[in-house]
Amino acid sequence: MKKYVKKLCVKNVEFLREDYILLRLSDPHDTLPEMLPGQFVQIAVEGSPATFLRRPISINFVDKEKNEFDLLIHAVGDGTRALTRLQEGNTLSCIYPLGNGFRIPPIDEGKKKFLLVGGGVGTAPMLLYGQCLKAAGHEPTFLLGGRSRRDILELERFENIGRTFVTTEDAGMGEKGFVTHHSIWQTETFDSVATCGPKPMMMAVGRMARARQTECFVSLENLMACGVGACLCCVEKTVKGNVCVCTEGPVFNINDLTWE
Amino acid sequence: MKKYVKKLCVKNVEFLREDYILLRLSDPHDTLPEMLPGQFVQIAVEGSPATFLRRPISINFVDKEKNEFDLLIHAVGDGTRALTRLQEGNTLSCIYPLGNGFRIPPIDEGKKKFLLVGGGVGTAPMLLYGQCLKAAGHEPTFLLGGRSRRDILELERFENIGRTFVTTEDAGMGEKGFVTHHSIWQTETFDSVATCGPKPMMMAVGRMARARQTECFVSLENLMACGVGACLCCVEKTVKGNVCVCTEGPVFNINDLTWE
Amino acid sequence: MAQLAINIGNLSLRNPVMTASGTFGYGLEFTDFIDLNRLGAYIVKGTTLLPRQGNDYPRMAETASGMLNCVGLQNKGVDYFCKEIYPQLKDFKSHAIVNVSGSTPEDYAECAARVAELEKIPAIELNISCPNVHDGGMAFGVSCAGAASVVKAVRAAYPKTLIVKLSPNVTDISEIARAVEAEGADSVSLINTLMGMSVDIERRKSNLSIGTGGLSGPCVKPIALRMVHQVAKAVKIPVIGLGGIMNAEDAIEFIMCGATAIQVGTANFIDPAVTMKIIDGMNDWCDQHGVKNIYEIIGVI
Amino acid sequence: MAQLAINIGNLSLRNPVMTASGTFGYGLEFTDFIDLNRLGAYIVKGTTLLPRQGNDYPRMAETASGMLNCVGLQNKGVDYFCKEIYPQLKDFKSHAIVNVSGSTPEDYAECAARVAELEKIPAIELNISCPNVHDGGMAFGVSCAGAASVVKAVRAAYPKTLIVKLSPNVTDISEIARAVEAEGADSVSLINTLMGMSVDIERRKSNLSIGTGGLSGPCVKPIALRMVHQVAKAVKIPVIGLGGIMNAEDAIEFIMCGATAIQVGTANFIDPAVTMKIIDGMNDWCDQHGVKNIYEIIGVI
Ligand SMILES: Cc1cc2nc3c(=O)[nH]c(=O)nc-3n(C[C@H](O)[C@H](O)[C@H](O)COP(=O)(O)OP(=O)(O)OC[C@H]3O[C@@H](n4cnc5c(N)ncnc54)[C@H](O)[C@@H]3O)c2cc1C
Ligand SMILES: Cc1cc2nc3c(=O)[nH]c(=O)nc-3n(C[C@H](O)[C@H](O)[C@H](O)COP(=O)(O)OP(=O)(O)OC[C@H]3O[C@@H](n4cnc5c(N)ncnc54)[C@H](O)[C@@H]3O)c2cc1C
Ligand SMILES: Cc1cc2nc3c(=O)[nH]c(=O)nc-3n(C[C@H](O)[C@H](O)[C@H](O)COP(=O)(O)O)c2cc1C
Ligand SMILES: Cc1cc2nc3c(=O)[nH]c(=O)nc-3n(C[C@H](O)[C@H](O)[C@H](O)COP(=O)(O)O)c2cc1C
Ligand code: FES
Ligand code: FES
Repeated sequence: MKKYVKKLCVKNVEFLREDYILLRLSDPHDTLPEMLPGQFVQIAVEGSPATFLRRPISINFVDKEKNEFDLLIHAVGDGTRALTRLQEGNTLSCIYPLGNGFRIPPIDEGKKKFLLVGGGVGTAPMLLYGQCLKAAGHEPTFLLGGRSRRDILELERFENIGRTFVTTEDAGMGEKGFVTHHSIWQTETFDSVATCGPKPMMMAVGRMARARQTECFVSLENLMACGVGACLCCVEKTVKGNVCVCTEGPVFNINDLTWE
Repeated sequence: MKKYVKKLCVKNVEFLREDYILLRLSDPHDTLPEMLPGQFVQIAVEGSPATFLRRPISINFVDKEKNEFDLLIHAVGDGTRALTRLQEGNTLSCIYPLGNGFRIPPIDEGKKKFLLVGGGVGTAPMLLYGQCLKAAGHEPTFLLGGRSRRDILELERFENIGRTFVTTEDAGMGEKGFVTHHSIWQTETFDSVATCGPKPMMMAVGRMARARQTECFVSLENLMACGVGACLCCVEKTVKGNVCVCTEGPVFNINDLTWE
Repeated sequence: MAQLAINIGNLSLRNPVMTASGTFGYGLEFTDFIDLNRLGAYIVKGTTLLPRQGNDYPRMAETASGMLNCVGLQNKGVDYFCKEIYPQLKDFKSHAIVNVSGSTPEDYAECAARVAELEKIPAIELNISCPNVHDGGMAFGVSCAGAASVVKAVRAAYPKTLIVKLSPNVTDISEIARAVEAEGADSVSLINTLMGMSVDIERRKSNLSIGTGGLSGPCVKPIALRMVHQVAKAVKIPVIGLGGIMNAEDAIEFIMCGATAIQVGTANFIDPAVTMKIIDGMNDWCDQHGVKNIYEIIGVI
Repeated sequence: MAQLAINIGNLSLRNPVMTASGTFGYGLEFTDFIDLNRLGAYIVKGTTLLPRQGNDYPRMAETASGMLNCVGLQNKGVDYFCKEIYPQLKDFKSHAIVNVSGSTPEDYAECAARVAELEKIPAIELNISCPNVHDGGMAFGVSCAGAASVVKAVRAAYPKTLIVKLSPNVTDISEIARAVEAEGADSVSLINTLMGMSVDIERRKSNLSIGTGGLSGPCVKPIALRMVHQVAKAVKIPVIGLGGIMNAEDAIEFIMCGATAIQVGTANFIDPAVTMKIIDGMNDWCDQHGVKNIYEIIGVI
């Protein structure tokens, strides 16, 4: 897929929480390229002296009709904090779409049931994945985990796409515990599991899937410099040796990783 | 004089031209310290990755009643440009007041006539100097130079304090030519001359004053790192050897300098 | 249009702008963003005789105005390059230059010999300055004898243009430059990365898997400029300058300090189209300043 | 309240925070902003036997996340220091340490001997690493023999705590550290500035009067951390770390890399009260991380 480096236009900055924004971007001149779930954008952060490199952010939602797309950004450091200070009308230099997406099987192979498991800001690519699976005729089910109710973001958008289950560690919403404790694992089976979030969570989800002999794809968030396969900084150890997450991922079949 | 490092509050940002702002600052908590004409502020510039050190800016005008003061800033590079993006209510870390001021002789030594010559942003300290001279009972006269009419800034404020003459190279305002070409040099005599602006202008003014056997003070703008006499970067060669402009200046008697 | 063409050894470049090894992949990664044909030359990633897995993740840490990396020469080996990559590169109009690394002088020479057979690769850059591998790499580049031994071996095996990339992690870089010049290098390029470190105080560990890494980006530009200036005064062969170049003005600083050509490294990560802007910007700058031929300003300082 | 007190030779410091020579004047310049008594120690500006005018203006250039300076040891000589400055310093509770420079080993020794007579100056820092003077300075600091010769001469003349400040402009800094340790240095401090350059392309000249200058600030921190880590592993005497420290976290990085104490340099220009924030911040960090005594984290990496 062709990659672009473009100045995109900030259409909206919505604070979902004091440290989470939904950033809506648009290309004022061209039709947005096709973007696959799991793909990401490398953003140049301005006005943050501590931020030298671009910041990778997953594509969260695409609105083809309006020619807009969303990024869900968690302000965890200087770079992402600077992004929360963006305002409508600002421009933002973006390299995109980067990486490989989650696989969307052709519907003529049969309608499939997907469990999409997200934790924290790792829910971001799951929304678009669900959106695309549904559009292709499949059945996405979401399982979102957080410490408490306030960690569950964009709930309505998930519910608009598919059944959505929640776990919180303090039982403030949905079932109590981690995503892997949710009863859905016992009551239903899925054709495919996908997950993105903190590594321990992804590993636990991977084990659950493996125990059920279900395929499992994870989206990794390794530190990146270039995002385009040039620097070899973002590598993950796989059964085929060190491979670049930015070009051969960020989505991997968990069986290809060397996570024991 | 005691120096402070303080977060001051931006009260107003007025664009005098697309690349000149008048920045009004105030201390929200304390009474402003006494500030002498010629003294300056070291400003920490935020949000400009190219700007590492503070930027020295002369004190332009003081309004004791309102507990506010002004800086006249010419946006010439990344640091000063970032300052033009400040907005009312922002805070700005300032070290001030720094340096020695222009001398204001006690009025009981007799009322004196001063010619204050400013070029470009070098007019900034002249306004406060005139303000203080007038308050002390002396008679300041201003001579402002620029390439064209649009280089003459804050004219009304100068006129409120004393007689104000202008030269422009294109004759768009006042007399045509450089400040040293103005007829006032032929028609009047002064007890003291002070000048701030581009070095060639200050040197020319110094020669005019010397030819008239009038004392002449200049305010230098050497590159500074610390502003407080610690780094020894801002030195000027004087008859006493290298001295720090930030502590022993920025105001110097031109006779003490080694300008040929 | 100023005349920007320059020569490095027998090599004629349409302009002085090259890309730095390890920051530009095989060039192919950038064809969506730029026209490779417009580059003076592009230097592909560090290549060794045998494949290497490189160091473990994490390999990167951001620093003030720069970054550290400890990639450690991950590559699939020279044969893979010759078979799989070269055919994709050979029809571009810009010169592809291979950055050659090794563990022993023989290693280097053997790798260089294989690259010599590739008709459309007119030059190699010998990396005797990689701080991220234990064997070879910087070990050779920090002494005159070490540097000379590698260059001597390679010179015997490699008849085309030989560029030697110098390490800044030395007391006197001009001494090393003279040593490699004496062994027949056609050009020197500098600087490779400065060895640095970055600490995660929460985890009480280095941010890099092998502890240290190589520093690059604008933070090193003052050091790179100084070294280019020193070396340009010390040798007669052309000097290629790099280290922190982000724009055309930076490039011209290096040229004025004595660089005949420049390389753009880390800046490619910030803006994958930066090389085109630098070429255009250098041309504009020359036009605006009455510089008709870039040679007028090489080494004016 | 964590225990932050540390020892350097016979010297006990209430905390590991010192100020770096040449960036803090005589300390007196900062009394409007901070309480000098709270510092671990403060190192006053480079002092030589005879007065020096330093280099011509311009002496400074801003760089990416740092600055270059070529002040060149401007000072009024050691006798002026003893007569005019010392009386103003001697009643502060923090240790004042004099940074001593010279052109010959004898020079250094004579200057040190005069400072030795000042009762309230418990230590000197020997600057064998100034990149901005032609005679002496860095010339000594870049070879083991040169460094040893100065330390040997001074050690004979100076009985109190002797800190030797090392140059980063070398191939192997740990080798130099071992050489000065062998001659009886009580501690080493590192890094001094890295030699760099900055160009004004409009004027086609260096931005610095003598062409080159010393690079300092956050841009050099990765290099400084790496060198502190190397040296701390190579010597038994305590290491004082500096280079780009802007806040308490930076200071703790150096401590974890093996520094027993740290110095704050260029940061004083950005925030003249920064040292107080660093002391408070280190204390808070230790408290929050269950570190009861700073020695628990010295060199944990
Ligand atoms: C492919 C990919 C997709 C991503 N998608 C999103 C997204 O949709 N929304 C979002 O908010 N974030 C996402 N991230 C993470 C995001 O890139 C980082 O949070 C961001 O770079 C941090 O920058 P900063 O300057 O704010 O923080 P920094 O100051 O750089 O770092 C703050 C803290 O976060 C840690 N950190 C920084 N980057 C990463 C990382 N990549 N992985 C783990 N820890 C890190 C640092 O070690 C540090 O402790 C994604 C990362 C990748 C690689
Ligand atoms: C005591 C003193 C008082 C000053 N008063 C004022 C004032 O009242 N208003 C005002 O607008 N400016 C004043 N200046 C100048 C102001 O400090 C500089 O314009 C500013 O630092 C430039 O910063 P920058 O980041 O915008 O530009 P940079 O990107 O740092 O520089 C842009 C260009 O300006 C040149 N430059 C930068 N600083 C200076 C300097 N000090 N002298 C000469 N050339 C310089 C640079 O060489 C470069 O060519 C004063 C300077 C001093 C020392
Ligand atoms: C991620 C990365 C990988 C690198 N790999 C190599 C390499 O394989 N061979 C080499 O000679 N230099 C390598 N370098 C060094 C660069 O080519 C260049 O010398 C250095 O980064 C300084 O230039 P810059 O500041 O413009 O990046 C690498 C640099 C980076 C940042
Ligand atoms: C303006 C300036 C002057 C300096 N003068 C001296 C000096 O006289 N003696 C010395 O040993 N180091 C001198 N240094 C070096 C500093 O003490 C310190 O080693 C260096 O700046 C690195 O630390 P930093 O990055 O915290 O500034 C000077 C540094 C600067 C910036
Ligand atoms: S981030 Fe550069 S190769 Fe992946
Ligand atoms: S600016 Fe530091 S001494 Fe004047």
